[in-house]
Amino acid sequence: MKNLVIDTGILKKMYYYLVKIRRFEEKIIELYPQQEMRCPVHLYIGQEAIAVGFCANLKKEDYVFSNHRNHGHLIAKGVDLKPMFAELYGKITGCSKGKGGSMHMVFPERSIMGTSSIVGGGIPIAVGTALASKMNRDERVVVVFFGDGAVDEGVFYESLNFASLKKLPIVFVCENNFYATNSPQENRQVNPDIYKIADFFLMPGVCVDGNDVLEIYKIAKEFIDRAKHGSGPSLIEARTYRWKTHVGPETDIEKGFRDEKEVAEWVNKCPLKKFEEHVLRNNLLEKKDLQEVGKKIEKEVQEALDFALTSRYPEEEDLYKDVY
Amino acid sequence: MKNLVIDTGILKKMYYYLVKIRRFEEKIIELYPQQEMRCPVHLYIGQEAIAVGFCANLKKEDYVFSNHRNHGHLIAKGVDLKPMFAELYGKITGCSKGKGGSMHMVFPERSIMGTSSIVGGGIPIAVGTALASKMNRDERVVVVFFGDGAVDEGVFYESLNFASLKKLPIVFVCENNFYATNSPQENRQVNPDIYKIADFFLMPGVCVDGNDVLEIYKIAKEFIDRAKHGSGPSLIEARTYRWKTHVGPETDIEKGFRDEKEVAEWVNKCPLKKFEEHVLRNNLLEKKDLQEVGKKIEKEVQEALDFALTSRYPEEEDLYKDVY
Amino acid sequence: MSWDRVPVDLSGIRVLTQKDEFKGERVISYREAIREALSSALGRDTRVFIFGEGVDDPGGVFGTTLNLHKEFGQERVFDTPICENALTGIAIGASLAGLRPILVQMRTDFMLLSMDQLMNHAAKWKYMFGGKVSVPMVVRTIIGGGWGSAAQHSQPLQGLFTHIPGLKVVMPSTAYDAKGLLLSSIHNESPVVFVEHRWLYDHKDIVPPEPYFIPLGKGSLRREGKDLTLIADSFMVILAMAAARVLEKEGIDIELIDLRTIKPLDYDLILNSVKKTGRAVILDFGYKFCGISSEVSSFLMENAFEHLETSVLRVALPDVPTPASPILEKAYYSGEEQIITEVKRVLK
Amino acid sequence: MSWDRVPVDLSGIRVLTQKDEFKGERVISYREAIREALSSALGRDTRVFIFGEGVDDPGGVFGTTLNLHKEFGQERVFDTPICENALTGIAIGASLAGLRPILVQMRTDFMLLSMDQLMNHAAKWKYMFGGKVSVPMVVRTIIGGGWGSAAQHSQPLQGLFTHIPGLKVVMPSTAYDAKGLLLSSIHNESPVVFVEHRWLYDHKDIVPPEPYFIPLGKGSLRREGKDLTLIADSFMVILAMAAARVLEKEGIDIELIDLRTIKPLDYDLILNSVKKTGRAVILDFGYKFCGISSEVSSFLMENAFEHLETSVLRVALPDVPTPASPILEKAYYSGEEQIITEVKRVLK
Ligand SMILES: Cc1ncc(C[n+]2csc(CCOP(=O)(O)OP(=O)(O)O)c2C)c(N)n1
Ligand SMILES: Cc1ncc(C[n+]2csc(CCOP(=O)(O)OP(=O)(O)O)c2C)c(N)n1
Ligand SMILES: [Mg+2]
Ligand SMILES: [Mg+2]
Repeated sequence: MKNLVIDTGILKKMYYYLVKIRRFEEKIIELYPQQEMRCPVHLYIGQEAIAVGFCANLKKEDYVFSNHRNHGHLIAKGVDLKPMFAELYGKITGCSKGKGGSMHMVFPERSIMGTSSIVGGGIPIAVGTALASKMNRDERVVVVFFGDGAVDEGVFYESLNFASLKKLPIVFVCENNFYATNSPQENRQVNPDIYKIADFFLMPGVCVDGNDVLEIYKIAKEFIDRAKHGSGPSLIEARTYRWKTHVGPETDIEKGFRDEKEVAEWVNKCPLKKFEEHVLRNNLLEKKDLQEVGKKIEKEVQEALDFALTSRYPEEEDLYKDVY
Repeated sequence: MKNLVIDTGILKKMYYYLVKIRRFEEKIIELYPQQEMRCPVHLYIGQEAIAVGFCANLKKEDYVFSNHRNHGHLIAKGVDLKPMFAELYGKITGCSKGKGGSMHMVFPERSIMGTSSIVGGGIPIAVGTALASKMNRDERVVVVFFGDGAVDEGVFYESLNFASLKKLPIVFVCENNFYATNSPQENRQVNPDIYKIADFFLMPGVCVDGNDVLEIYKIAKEFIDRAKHGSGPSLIEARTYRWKTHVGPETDIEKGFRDEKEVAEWVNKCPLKKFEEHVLRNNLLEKKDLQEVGKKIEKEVQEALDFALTSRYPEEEDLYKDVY
Repeated sequence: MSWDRVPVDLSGIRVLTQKDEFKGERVISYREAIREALSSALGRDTRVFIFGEGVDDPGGVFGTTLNLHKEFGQERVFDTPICENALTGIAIGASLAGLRPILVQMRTDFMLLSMDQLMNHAAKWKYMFGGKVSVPMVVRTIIGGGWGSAAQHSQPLQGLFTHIPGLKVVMPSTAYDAKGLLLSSIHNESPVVFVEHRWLYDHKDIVPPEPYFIPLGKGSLRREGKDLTLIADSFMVILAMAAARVLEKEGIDIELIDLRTIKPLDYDLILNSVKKTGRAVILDFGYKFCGISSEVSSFLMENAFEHLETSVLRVALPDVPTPASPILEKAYYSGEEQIITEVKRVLK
Repeated sequence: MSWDRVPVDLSGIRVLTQKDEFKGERVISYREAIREALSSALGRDTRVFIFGEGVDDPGGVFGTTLNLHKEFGQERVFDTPICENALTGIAIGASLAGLRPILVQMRTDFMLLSMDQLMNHAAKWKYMFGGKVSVPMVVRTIIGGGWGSAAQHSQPLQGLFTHIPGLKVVMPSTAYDAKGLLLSSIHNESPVVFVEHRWLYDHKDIVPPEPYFIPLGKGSLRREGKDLTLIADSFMVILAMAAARVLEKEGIDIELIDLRTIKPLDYDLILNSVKKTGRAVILDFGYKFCGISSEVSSFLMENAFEHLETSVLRVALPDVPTPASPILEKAYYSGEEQIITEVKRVLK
């Protein structure tokens, strides 16, 4: 696996998504102070490699589940920016018709069946889709992303047990960014090595550099294939770092919540930079390729934003629709 | 530890409790068909060694928590049979004044602070008392007994994590009798070795023959001492077998719920028989000692029963008391 | 069909009042009716599956799932770990992927472990995503204590379920309804909590062998009368019918509404009846405080005040946990006498 | 003391109506009042401790626990894993061992994960054991959404808590009450769910620096009037007071009851007021269906029917999950206009 050669098309695609997530969220940071995106936003900046590395191995039919910090997973899974921006603005054209906001996005066309903002909440739901895949024998793999915080919750263990007991086609991806809101992992978990829990549930568990998209791509490939071929679930702990504050566009430095040095060290391990340096150094892609991607995305972001801004709001009577 | 010599006083005491539990429940089996104990009873027969081996290491002040199958734990912790029988008969002299029935018994004088019939429900509560012990620096150790069924529940993992994170003085004792009601362990758990979960939560975990009271006594001593000395929690899986049906005085054989051979094999490993054979063979106790215990208990059981039968019922207006 | 009217009778094993009308019809129990609905759904629709602790065991959840695993395979009827919250989430996920899960929770008390997935997730999933996805799933659960089941094994929690927008809550009182409402629940696009009552399992009723559907959200007029409306759910319907018989002898003519579905409520049926009788007593087999009886009463307060002759009263479980002792347990559960007392209070 | 009467004012930052009476008194915010109660309890009683996700973080739970860990030590004010069910059980255990735990749940929605320990255990523990043990613990929790918090981060679930026998539920609307009720909750022998409202944190009021105790189960008459009684809890009290001012100008004289504790309810206060005015509108910041407004309405139905001139109406949250979009969110929450409309409907 280590020596797997990733073809140029995939490299380009992954770079495209890395930058797309970054630019989308940078736009949020730029515009959020205007107070027109009136919902809490949990930014994924700094963690992009994980979503991208995994989703690059998935088909449209494969399910992805996520949590409150969901933008990256949706974009990497191929969701268009238009309904995402529109959702942030509370517009009727939003992917959830304005009812969900940032934390609750859906896009069935890409097998995103909805994201929960309850810590750990999406995990058993993801297992349920994996159960359906198995019952339907349709080879749709499930990837569920969650934070280190979700490992505090009992439902995480219940879900691992059930998935392994039934050998379901699911990959559990814990994005360990060492914090849940402002609580450091050591305030919450006696064992810092989350991936080790996989042992008990008799599934493979590995730890990976969450900022190295190529490494992630390879590991993801291995375990997604494994799931697809009926060998059951696995757990990947991807260690990474959130650059911004838990919620909102600021950083924790201005707020004095986190150590400046700690943040700086991780910013230096930027997953985009890491990728760019690697592909250029090894002549896998050219500078021009990268620049093109940047331009393309800039246009997409602007168009999506325009779409959102010119869309209309829901009507008051929509309040009562969609309950049942 | 293996070579620990258990003194005669303790051996006698343990035998006393082994027989006391057995006789108490045999009396229930005898009288239950009269339909005057009007509450569900979950009999502990076959599992006595576990309660006895652990509680023989505890002081009055040490807390014990239990579950729906609680008779053995209470008796081993020194609770008098009178309030227990009275509780089964729904009398006002019952340990819970008739409000709890078999599954919900309390005896603060022996640090039994109440038992829950929700699977796994008592575990975090036990952890809470252990937290108080630590905060109060009062060396009160906690032992919490639960079934293999509780390992299915997320709250079990939450509790292990918290106890280990805070290094609390608690011993988790899983009585693995291989069934939860009629569900065999393999229908519910991917890993049959429950004790192995301790690894992940960075605490010692061991498996012990749940029918060997001497073995249990020694292991219990080790881990209770450990807890008392501030070294934190541990998990003991004691493998045993329930002779009777999940609830009620019958067996699963007449009902056709379990394999007759399986039951017979385990009945043959009777914890009382095992103890008797051992102490007689090794001249640790004499036949006469054992017989005396038997007689004493017979008398106690009869007195307790008389007490219960002659006690009065609660008054109707008691229904509204004790809510707040 | 006239089951809609008066299929309830309490004389010994339940015999129908309008005997002649149903001559030659098949009579089965509430438990059998549920099993038949499940069997029919499994047989007709490959998307349906049933899971939960003990569904394949020799008891078969009071007989309601007995041997279904043999008939339809272990893959579609299976035992599970005891992890209520995950199981409920798994039902949601499976339904999002196009299946029709039926989760069985042997005692409603255990559902308190799954409130997060039920209330934060199942109830909100469709709304939160603007209707783009939905969660067609059924949680079958069983209320009704007795025999010292006590505080943690006797709770009727339907009041909680109805409080949360997005859930439908069904409470059948007869075998006929149990089958027809369960089939409708399974074929519904919303999450449904289907609340059965232990004390009804042996009750018998005419139940057609073929599948049929009783609409959710529609109550049933069980008895026509002019003096007072009893509005009841689940086992309380049985008590209400018994009380009505006794009262009839005293010249009091009771109208009886069986709510059938407690969320959404059949407001029209309630309103029309109370407009006619001007008097009502509400009977819920659930806690009184912030319960179904409160909701129906406050609905009448808001919408029928000018038609009411006097106060609407409530009969429900007292605001205390369930005790174990037989003496206390007896005092805890209302019988038909209490209904009769309240009816007379209203009529005085 | 006259805080009992009219400490609520909405003109800009809350200034008290009876200004002169309180000259020289100290005015602090609801958030500070809560912090002060906690600090006072920690200082006076070594059995008290506070725990929950984020209680020691730089935000300090909207400032209510700010730096308490520095003042009283990390052992008595500590951050926890995110495992609501276990934490609630741990609170029960600690209280059984003689401590006085205060568990903080930042959003009430998250409590749905802990319903088992709260409802199956804390609520029933004393009763189940015939009063031999009790569970003095407080769960502080925060309602009130806004800014697109949406369906899973905005739920007021007090209706659920009150449904279950054995829990007390407190909902302070002023800084003065927040302190006095929190201290009483901590020094109470029962499990108390203490429901704070985010939108009140900046509201100010006169708050004596010394500890004081407001009895649980007692409401407060915030305003005397003769035409109609508004019965409100939490933030609805603020809206009610604003509505009363507007209505006053139109010659409508409102009496306002602040429930303060919603379980147990202060039945006498409610009854006496409604007997006097003959009209009532109930305002609850919670779901309508089987909610507090239903309970109070059905109580009036049962006990005040003959004193009522007309229907009692309810203003509460609509029976739908909370939407995110600002347009829908605005439509979702009632303002004083809606209260005024309902009052006028009653008076018509
Ligand atoms: C059950 C529950 N408890 C608490 C919260 C509040 N909360 C929102 S996000 C969060 C931290 C989650 O941390 P983690 O899972 O590590 O994800 P991250 O934010 O670091 O990506 C918390 C505690 C919640 N949403 N759900
Ligand atoms: C939360 C919950 N779910 C289901 C039940 C029903 N129930 C009662 S005892 C039991 C089995 C428990 O098995 P185990 O923990 O192994 O204990 P054992 O009866 O074998 O001693 C079950 C499922 C319950 N009491 N609580
Ligand atoms: Mg994190
Ligand atoms: Mg077992």
